[in-house]
Amino acid sequence: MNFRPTIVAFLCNWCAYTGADLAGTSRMRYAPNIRIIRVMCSGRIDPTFILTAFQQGADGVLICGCHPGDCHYQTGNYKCLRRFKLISKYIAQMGIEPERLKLEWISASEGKQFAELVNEMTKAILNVGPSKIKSTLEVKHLKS
Amino acid sequence: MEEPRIGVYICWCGNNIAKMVDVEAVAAEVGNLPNVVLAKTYKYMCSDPGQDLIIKDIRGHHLNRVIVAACSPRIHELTFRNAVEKAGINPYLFEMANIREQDSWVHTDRSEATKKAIDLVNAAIHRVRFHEPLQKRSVTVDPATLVIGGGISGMVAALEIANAGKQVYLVEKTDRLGGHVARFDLTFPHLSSAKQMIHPIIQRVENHPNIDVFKQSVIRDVSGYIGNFKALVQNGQPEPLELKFGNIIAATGLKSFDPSKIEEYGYGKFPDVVTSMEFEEILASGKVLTKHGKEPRNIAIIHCVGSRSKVYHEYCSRTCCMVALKFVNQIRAGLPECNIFEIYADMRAYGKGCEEFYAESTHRQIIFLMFDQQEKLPVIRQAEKTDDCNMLIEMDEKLSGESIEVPVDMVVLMVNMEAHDDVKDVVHAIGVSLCGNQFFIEKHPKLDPVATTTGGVYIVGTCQGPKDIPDSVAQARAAAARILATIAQGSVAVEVTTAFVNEEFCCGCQTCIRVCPYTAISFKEDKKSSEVNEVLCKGCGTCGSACPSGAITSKHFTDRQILSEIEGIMSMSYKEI
Amino acid sequence: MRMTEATGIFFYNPINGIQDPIDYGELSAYIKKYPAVKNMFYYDDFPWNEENILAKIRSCGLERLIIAGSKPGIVKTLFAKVMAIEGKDPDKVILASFNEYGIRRKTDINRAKSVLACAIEGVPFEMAAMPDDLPVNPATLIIGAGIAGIQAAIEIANSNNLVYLVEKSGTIGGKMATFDKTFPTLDCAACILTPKMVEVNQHTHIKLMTCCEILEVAGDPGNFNVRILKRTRRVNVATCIGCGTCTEKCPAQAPSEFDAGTTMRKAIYIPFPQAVPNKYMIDAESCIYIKNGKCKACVKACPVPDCINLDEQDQEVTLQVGNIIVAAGYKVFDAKRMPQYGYGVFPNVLTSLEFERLLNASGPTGGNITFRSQDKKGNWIFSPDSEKPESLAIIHCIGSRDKNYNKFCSRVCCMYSLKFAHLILDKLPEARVYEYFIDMRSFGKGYEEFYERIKEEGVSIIRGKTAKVEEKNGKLQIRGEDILLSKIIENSVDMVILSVGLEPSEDTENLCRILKIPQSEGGWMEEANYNTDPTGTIKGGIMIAGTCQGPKDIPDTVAQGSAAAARVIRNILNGKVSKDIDTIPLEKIENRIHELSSIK
Amino acid sequence: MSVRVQPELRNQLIQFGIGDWNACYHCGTCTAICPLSEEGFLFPRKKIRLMQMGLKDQLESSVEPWLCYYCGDCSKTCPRDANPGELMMSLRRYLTSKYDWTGLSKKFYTSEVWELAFILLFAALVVIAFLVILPSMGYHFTKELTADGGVKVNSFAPIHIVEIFDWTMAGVVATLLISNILRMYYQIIWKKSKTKVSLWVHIREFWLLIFNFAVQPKFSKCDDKRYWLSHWLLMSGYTIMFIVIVVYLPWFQTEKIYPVWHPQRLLGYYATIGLLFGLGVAIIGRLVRKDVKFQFSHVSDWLFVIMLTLTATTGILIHVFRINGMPVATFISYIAHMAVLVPMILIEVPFSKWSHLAYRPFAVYFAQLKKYAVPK
Repeated sequence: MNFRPTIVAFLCNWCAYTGADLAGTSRMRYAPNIRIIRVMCSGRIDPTFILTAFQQGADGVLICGCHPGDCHYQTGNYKCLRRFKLISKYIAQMGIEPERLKLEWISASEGKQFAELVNEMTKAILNVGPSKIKSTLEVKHLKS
Repeated sequence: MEEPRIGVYICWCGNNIAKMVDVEAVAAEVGNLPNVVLAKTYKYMCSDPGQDLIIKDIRGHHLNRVIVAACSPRIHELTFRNAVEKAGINPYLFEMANIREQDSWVHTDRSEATKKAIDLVNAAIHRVRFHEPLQKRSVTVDPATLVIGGGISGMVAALEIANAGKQVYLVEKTDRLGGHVARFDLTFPHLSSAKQMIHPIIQRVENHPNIDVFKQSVIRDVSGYIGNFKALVQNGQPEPLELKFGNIIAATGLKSFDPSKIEEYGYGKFPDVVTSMEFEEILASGKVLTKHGKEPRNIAIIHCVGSRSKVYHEYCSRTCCMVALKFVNQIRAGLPECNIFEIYADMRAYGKGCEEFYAESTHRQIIFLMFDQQEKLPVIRQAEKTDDCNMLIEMDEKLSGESIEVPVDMVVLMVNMEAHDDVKDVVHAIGVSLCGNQFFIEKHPKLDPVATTTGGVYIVGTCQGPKDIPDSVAQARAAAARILATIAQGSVAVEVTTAFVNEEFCCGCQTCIRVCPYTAISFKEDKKSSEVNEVLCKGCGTCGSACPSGAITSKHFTDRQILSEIEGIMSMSYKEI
Repeated sequence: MRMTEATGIFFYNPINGIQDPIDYGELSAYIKKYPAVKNMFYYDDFPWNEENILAKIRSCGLERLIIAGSKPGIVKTLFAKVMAIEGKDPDKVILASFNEYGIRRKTDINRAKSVLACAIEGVPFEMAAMPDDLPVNPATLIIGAGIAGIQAAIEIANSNNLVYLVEKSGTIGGKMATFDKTFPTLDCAACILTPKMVEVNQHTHIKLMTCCEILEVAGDPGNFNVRILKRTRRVNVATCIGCGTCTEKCPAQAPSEFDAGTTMRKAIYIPFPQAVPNKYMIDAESCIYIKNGKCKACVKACPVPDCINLDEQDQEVTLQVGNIIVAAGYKVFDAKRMPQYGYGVFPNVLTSLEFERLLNASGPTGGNITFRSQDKKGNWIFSPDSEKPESLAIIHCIGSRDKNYNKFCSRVCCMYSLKFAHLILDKLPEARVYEYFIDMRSFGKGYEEFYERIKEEGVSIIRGKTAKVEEKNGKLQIRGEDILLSKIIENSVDMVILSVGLEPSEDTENLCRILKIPQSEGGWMEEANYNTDPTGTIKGGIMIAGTCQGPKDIPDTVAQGSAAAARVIRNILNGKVSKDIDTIPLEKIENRIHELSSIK
Repeated sequence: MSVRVQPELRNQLIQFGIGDWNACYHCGTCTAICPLSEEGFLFPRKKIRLMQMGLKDQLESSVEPWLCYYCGDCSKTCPRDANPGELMMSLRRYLTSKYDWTGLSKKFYTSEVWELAFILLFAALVVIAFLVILPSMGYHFTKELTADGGVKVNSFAPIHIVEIFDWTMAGVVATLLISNILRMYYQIIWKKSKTKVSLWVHIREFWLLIFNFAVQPKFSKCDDKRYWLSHWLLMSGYTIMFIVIVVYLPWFQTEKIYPVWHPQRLLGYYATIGLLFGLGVAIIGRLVRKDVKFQFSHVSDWLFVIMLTLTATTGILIHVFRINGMPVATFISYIAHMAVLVPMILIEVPFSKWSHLAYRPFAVYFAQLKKYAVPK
């Protein structure tokens, strides 16, 4: 069977989600592998969310927030960035390839950039192949 | 908690969704999921009959959760929340799946798009199970209004509100009111006097008992929320003044583009190349003379300077064509023998009376020359002594297809309108967003051209995008209408999805207090736990993701809800349809 | 302190263009009483050039110059120049613009006098001419329920005040409801309009009155008595459940107004599925029972007893309101007036409104672009089964920017034409699309960017308007000059879309008569002041909004709808409304001028 | 090399016609509606543009004005007050003045005084010739009639002298016209041109000249065919008259009275009827001013139709008086005829409106040459 990756994306409501909507209203085309979850601010994205997504079998996780300085809640995106740096190290230790987790800034007017980002990431994930986390976890679960 | 009874509605949106997503298949697929009582499709869910369908089903099938898979929640979440509320369900027990902007409109493979729609609806189903009823809250509205910017739109808005007997604070950055309009000599297309128009308005604003004008002032530290803002006005005094107000109108306007960036035009190099704003002043002074003090025998007006260009600004500045036509009428009156060249790309005489003005102006012996503003700009160079003119413009004339040389003594550059350099400061102060062109983004370009995504903050005039005086004035009044209606009502609904603390889990580490950008969280010594001030909290949720013990989370964006959403997305991923 | 500086008054071009000119003799006699006025000069008396004006300034020792007349701004620069030459302040050239203050006819002489008096004394007219106030009835009448009327109604109703929203047709929504997508964001018109329509229907402060026409408006600002003709729907709006059984059984057909005549509807019908109110109505023109006294198929089919009453008669209703907002909208230019483009002769020459329906997913073809075809009864309709065109041409400026038809620019055609081009390529990716334009007027926010995008999509955008459409070998032959390439372009296409301009709606003239508001050039309703009061009128308590004031796009219409509402809400909050500007006695303005000039 | 715009040119051009072509906003309707405008020869818009910008060289090397027959469709459909049809007319006047090397043409077009003065001068010379010079040479007017009862025309207008004068006049006019056509050729084909035309093409396409002169097929392409018909009748009538007078004068100016069906009389009748019909259409049109074509009448237009009408009517009168044996009336009308005809031929043909009879067919020919032009 062809590999159809699933990418879970967390988008902040004010910039990135609006940007993704703009990609839609402008009829940009991008790969259908992305599933978007709306949060009010990228600062809301709890590391647990990312880990849960991988645990549930996501092949990639994308986080998008407002550009630095543009956060609707002033500094949420900076906090997100800090957490991202930390969790990147953590998932590396878990054996998850670094390509699978990505953080990008998308403003409300960057529909095109969003579409390109999704296409790039999908391509990158297709290259690394399916995530093994879920099956590993399942095997472990069976063993225990 | 009662057992969830979920109704799922999938919208065709005419063909917008149905063309790319097999809506019936989605309905069939999710119809059998646990807790889903029914799954239906309809051509336009947002229409009256569509909403009636939901209301009828809620009553008939005792639904207690509703999902609509349609367009972006940014468009219609409120519509459907109101609909379910009418049927007696708490509006927060509703969830929307965005299968249009983020699915049908961006994908080309129907089966993939349909699968994605199923995943998204499934995620919503998972999420909505954990939704909790939230109570709407309203706050009283302070009847005072803050207007930022003392140009014509700011002043008109201020007057409209003040004349209704309500207090207005008008904050102007410079030392005078009137903005750009006060610098104009005449207005188009009726050539009435701009000064005679703006001066009575300035006088009224300055003398109005309900308007406090702060000149040479900036606003800072805006805090609060719709109905109850406060801010400091800084005007050189050591002690800034604190103001309280219920609504904000931003009328900060735009500034002129600096044409010295465009090498071809030699602005700054040739003294007789002037911008449109400078030319306004030249005309008003009555002395249309070159820098050598001579009457120019040839004047050229170049349109689209910095506008409609891939290099400078892509947008059209909307007013320059008509201002240029105004100029040629003025030049013709003052210099009957002068050759006037108007170098344009498209003549945008779209306003009321403007095309007629254009037609009239063509009888004033103007030589219209067309250039391609994207291909090759005209080049201004110094003339030789033998040329009998000051400068020469070389250009490719599009209507004749000839490469020509235009003798000129004075050149007027119709400069683009662009954002102020300090636009970001205003953006941060009042919490609005900027589009790619650095204009403030309205809540919706058609439905709500003056409101913003931040409640109680309105944008009028050119800061929302270039526009002429009548359009700016109409916007100013439109914002005033909205504000007067809120003031008349006396109260307004506020953010419901704030953070809350589960005191049992709170370990008192105070991490949340450190990360909150609104100082909405405080530490209660007696309980040794954090507490959220719900009026200050804007619901960003940063505290929730920082909390090590999971004690604090955002209403409607709880960990449980988002984790279920992830599960929902993943649980169907490998199914084939 | 009264103005004492020696002032000269120059009457500019007093006769030109005015059919019923102001009596300048009377004006001159009037202003003699102002001591500052040293002399008066008339345009016809001597050519106005530098030397002459200079001579007048010197001989009369003038310090201030007032140019009075219908459009005096046009000569202002000359006067400023002369003042500058003389070393005097060019700011002392004052305009007394008659058309700016709505002075056009002989009867406006008093206003002309006061405008002049203000100019002489250096007092702004707006501050001197303050009409008295009258108490205001908080109820508001809004005429026309298109997007402008809807927006105004919601704004006012949200301030907890009663609004009567009166609509001539059977549903609210106006022209916008018939559109498919809106430029430049391409979001669907229905998606953004229908929620507002629903809101209107559900709002407790809005009384919706469809099928109604204004007969008479009497009374004063703040307390108007409005007589309204309520045309019968012959279907009881309160009991109709909108099931549609009647339509199924109805044997009579007529072209659908909502679909711009491109489909047939029954005699008992609902304008469109999302209509508000979502209730049926009967068209007396096509109903067989009303014509012949026999049929009643609908009555027999209707499951609700007494819901349909075919013998119901029109009624007259009277309303008391304090303010009125007119949002009467527009109609499109009748393309048959330009026979050279073959509209009405060749079935596949369409107007933009027809094409809008053709594109619409809820339109006659479900959004498929197909040829017009004849149904069994020989009516030309759009049906989804017809074949699809392979090449289409869009011709701009039909009926606009043309001295033979309408001189004005219709402001929206360029953009909707670009939108058409995009949507055609979206639906028929292989199609060839040509656009013939004169000037591309993509002026609004995001419009220029949209234009650039369409250019990249492969549409042939040709500068140069075509002159005629002819049929040759079953194809539509269009000939035009590609101005930028200096070439004659002859294209044969399958379908031609005429981007027809906007015109004042049929009712505009009548409404202006009833409400006593003047019409501007082109027949649009005239605003109180072009710049500072685009939504007011010279009549107190009467506002205008949207396209009845002049062509405009949706964002500008919505802004105007709200702006008109602002004045109404303000009046209600103040509890008072201004009288008409004409009601101020001249003496009162004079006194006020005196008062204001003494303050200085 | 870029060309300098010359706004002053407008002031020159405006003297040749009525119109404010600056009103044109370049929609292209006029070119699109014109059935004669074709690839490579785009008008009227393109010419309006050259006029607006004052591109003198480009204007003077234009052949297009001669390809326009002024049906008026462009002016009718023009959305502004630009009146493209009248512009083409004015350009023809302008070009005529430019082809003319004597400078008289410009004088006649731009000054009514000059034109009238010359007409009166020539008319006076004619009258003097008949009243003073010819009698002094022994040719006296006689009241005697011929055997048929006709007037003895040759007594006061001796055929051999008139014929010599005819030939001289034709020679002068032809020299002027041919030199002007050469100048026209130089402007259109040669001057500043980057292309050249082979001699063979010149020869091969020459038939077009004759064909166009005789049939005026271009004019017939205009949507309104009535004007082609009336113009063709006028043109053919006039041409017949011209040929007959110049080449066969002895046969035409005779003292014999032929029977009605005789070719001499039939030809004469055809020519006069054709002339009068065409003139009638033009005069009524210019008076009523309903058709765009006739809305703006330049002085030169009026002078031309009036003089041609007078020539035709006096010609008829001569004929009527002569065959009915009315010597005095014949004498007077003969002098009147010549007094109109001579200035008309001498002024209108080389210098004014009538020159189009040569320029138009040549323009078609030159346009055809341009199509086969190859880069130098």
